[in-house]
Amino acid sequence: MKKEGKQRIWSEYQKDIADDHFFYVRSCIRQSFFPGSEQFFLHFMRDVLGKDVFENPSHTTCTGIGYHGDIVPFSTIMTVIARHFALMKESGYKNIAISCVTSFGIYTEIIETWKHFPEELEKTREYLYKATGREFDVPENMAHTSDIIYKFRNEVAEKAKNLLINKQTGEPLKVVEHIGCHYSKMFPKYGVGGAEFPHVLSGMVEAWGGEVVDYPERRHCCGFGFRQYLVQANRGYSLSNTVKKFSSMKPFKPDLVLTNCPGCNMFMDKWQYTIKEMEGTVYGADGESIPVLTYEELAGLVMGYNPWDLGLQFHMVQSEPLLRKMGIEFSKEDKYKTKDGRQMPVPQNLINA
Amino acid sequence: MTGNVVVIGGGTAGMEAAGLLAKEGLKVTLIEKENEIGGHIKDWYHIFPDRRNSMEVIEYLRNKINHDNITLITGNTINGVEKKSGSFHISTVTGKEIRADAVLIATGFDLFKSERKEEYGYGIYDNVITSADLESMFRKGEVKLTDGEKPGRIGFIHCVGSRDEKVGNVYCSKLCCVTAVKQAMEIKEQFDEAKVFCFYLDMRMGGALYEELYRESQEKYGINYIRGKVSEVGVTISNKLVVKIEDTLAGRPLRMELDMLVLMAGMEMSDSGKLISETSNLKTGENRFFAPADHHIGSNKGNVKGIFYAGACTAPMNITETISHARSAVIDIVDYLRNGQ
Amino acid sequence: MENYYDMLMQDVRFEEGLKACMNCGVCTAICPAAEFYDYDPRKIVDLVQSGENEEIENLLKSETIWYCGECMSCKTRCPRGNTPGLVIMSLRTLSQKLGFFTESEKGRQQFAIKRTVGENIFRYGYCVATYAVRPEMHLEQGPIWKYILDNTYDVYERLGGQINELGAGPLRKIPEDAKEELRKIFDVTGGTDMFNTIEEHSKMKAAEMGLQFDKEGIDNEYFIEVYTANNKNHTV
Amino acid sequence: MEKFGFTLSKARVIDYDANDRRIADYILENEPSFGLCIECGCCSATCTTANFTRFSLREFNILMKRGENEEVRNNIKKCMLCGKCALVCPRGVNTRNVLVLAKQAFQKFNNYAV
Repeated sequence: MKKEGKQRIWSEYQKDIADDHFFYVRSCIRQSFFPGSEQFFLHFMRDVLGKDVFENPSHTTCTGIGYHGDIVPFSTIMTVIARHFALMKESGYKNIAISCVTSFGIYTEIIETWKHFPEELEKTREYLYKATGREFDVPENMAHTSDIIYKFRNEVAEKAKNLLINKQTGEPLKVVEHIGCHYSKMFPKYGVGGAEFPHVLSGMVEAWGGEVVDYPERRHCCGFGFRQYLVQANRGYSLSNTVKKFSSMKPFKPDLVLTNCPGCNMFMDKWQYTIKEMEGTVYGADGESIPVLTYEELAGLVMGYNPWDLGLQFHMVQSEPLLRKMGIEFSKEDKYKTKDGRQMPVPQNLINA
Repeated sequence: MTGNVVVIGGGTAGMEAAGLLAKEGLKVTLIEKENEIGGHIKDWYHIFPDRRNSMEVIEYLRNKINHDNITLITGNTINGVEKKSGSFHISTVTGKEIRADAVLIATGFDLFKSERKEEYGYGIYDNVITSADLESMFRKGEVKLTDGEKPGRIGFIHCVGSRDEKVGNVYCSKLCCVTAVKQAMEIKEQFDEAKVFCFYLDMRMGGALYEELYRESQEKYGINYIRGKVSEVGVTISNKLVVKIEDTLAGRPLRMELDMLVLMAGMEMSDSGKLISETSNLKTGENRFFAPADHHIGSNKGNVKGIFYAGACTAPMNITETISHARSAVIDIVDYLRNGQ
Repeated sequence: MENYYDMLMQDVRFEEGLKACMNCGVCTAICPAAEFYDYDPRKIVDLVQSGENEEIENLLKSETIWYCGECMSCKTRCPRGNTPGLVIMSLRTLSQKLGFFTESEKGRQQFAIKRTVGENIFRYGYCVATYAVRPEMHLEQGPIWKYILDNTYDVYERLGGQINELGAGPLRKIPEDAKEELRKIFDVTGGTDMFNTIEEHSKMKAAEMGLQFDKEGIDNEYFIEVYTANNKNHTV
Repeated sequence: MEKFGFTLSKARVIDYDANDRRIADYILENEPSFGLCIECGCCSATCTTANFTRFSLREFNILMKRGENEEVRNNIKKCMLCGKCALVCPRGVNTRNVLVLAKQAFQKFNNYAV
């Protein structure tokens, strides 16, 4: 494999990412399943880099899961997004930072639609005004929150306490990066590095000392499939696609899976449990499962934050094997303590525990 | 007959036309951007459909331009062509100025740069090569994998950079199908044990003896044909290439591991042609090649009187067609110089 | 008889998604649904572009259009700039508008999505919210999920959650006026109509199937049926 | 196991490397015209079975070449060996004999009468 070939492609998909003053919109799944990730992002941006990131409490879902579950019409989601743009305008922001890949895909799809079908933009303006009396501007800069971490990946590296290196062997950790279909497959030009060899996560991995694994099903969907997971009867689709990915990456013995999209993270974590229960199969080396981390969690670990403040203990696949490889010291006692130090019950039957 | 003609491009079309123009008594300046004349054909090993050595054609062309009326300039590129009171001033990048009564553009084509089909991993994965790379391997007599091993299973992907809006080329390059068939047979000759697959969209076997070659490839060489466009290529831990395709005639997706993958790169308007079209106000078509005045009865003429076209600078063409097109250009040029037509 | 192709053409996504297909199969080759369902996006696009009204009607009533997972991987590759995924989305929208979706087992599931994700949008301001993901409906989430729901406050407090309270933060309570704006947007843009259409046709189907149907919630026979039924004829 | 209310699905993809192509190889060896097919579908168009059931000889032959033997086993009986397909083939493939040989090959390699 020739790395220069990939670098050439990356250089063709340079994305303009704003430097400061972001209007932040949350993700349904990221805030419900990994709130520690969103909070780390805000902490890193505000307290470490001193940037301005504004969250308007009145913003809502983008209705993306409903849209891709086909119960929310296109006009409706366009108007919901337009409302977010209106909130931005009202608070004086021009750069939007989106915490979810599904949302990010929808924002890009809508903005592209407005470019090609200007009558849709006009219709949306009318709808929003009629429904809320609000008016909006299209943002000047749109980034997924991983784009922003990518932009500041070297700042993370400068503050690194733990690199993505196996402390015992000195070898770089092998990282599977999973981008999430809606990040750049629809509009490659809006993704860092394009659709075929996205650089958004691999750039972080390299900056933090790890090595990216390129396995045959690297681009395959995590299996979410919206309605294919939302309805129990369809979950065979979802699980089968995840298994296909994991079987393909298994020979490469990855040390961790790094995800871009909150949904993918949840599935790649939880389905390892499900398939282990159903078939007894595990996909990591030494009979273990592969920890699945968000980019915020990984950045936090690299910078030396307490893994339990990041929320790693609330994944199904526990991250201790990874922490040991990275040589991170962690407290067993602190793992299930409340914020003010009370002992919580200890969950049973987690994986890699 | 007297007059000066500048022929831009020393490939098949330019050489054939220059020879005939010289024979007519015209003074010809033949300009080639590379140091060596011959164009693409000199990089090719065998040409279809009869698989003769391309050197024989080059030899024929060399003899053709061996004429006192021809001045050959190599290693020089044209900036533009300017028409001033009925004659043409051609400037080169080295500052040379040539005057001509008529100009023949024979700038040919560039091969599609296969790395632009990112999903096929050319320039990234070992053993993903182009049809041109394979020809030069044939010529060197060294067809092998990067680790020096013999390929056991080889795939050919048709339509790389052709019939593909994603890379901006909606047209068919016409010659890649037959080239794939020819190369598949040649590779099978070298590796008797090998399994060879062509992944095609349509087998466009429109030239003389092409269909016969296709049949021969099945009958005598056991080449396998699978209809579908390869969607992406990946690589396994043992460095095998994985292709993902729909076997459309079976209506099922298909996965297969290969040792070597050959991308049948299409033809595009050449960069040098593009430059001349921009600096000299010559019209190009939607396919970005030079636009002929009329596709049926004026395929050697363009939008500027006195500037003519020959060969693959107007559309993908094979050698036979290129030579015929060069000859018809000569007839038009002679007619123009004689009658001002 | 209505002309379905013309109706599809009114959906801007259809116009964008289908130009002219050459049946190359580049979409099917990497389609996660084609991998596990009896499904081929190439064939669907080919059928729709034929414009055969009866065939399109059959499709609108079929299981087939519900197999796609909307990953949109097909868009990246199509050499003709089509997006089979968008064609599917417009077919699904039309199938629901016409009430055809209840003709198929997979289509009937729209009711389950409306009653879960759809209701969450108005109740919580989000499609998915911690409290709405019931462990007994999501056994695959494993023991950690039940644990998180049993200890919601402590878990989210440690991670900086703003659980069920007003003000910025994860899992915050969305202000009533914001939710009211969402409702109005749904009213104005056809979202409410879509929800009502799904409800009406599902109610009729429930009666036809002899299953108990409640005006709201998920603890009724029809919901359980559409959420869990799998006749196993969807794969090969 | 239905513990979670759903099961893993079988992949529909043709896994070329996992398939057993001895049947196809046997046919090709004994009826070389099998390799000349250009997938034009004339055989399917004239096929009596195809006119009454969901059976495509063209598709069937491709699946046989790919080693999708289960598919072949499940459908081979649909052919009545009338031989009309061989009459219309523009490449002169003896399609009837292909089917006869397929039946032999099944017996030979899989010890299974079809």
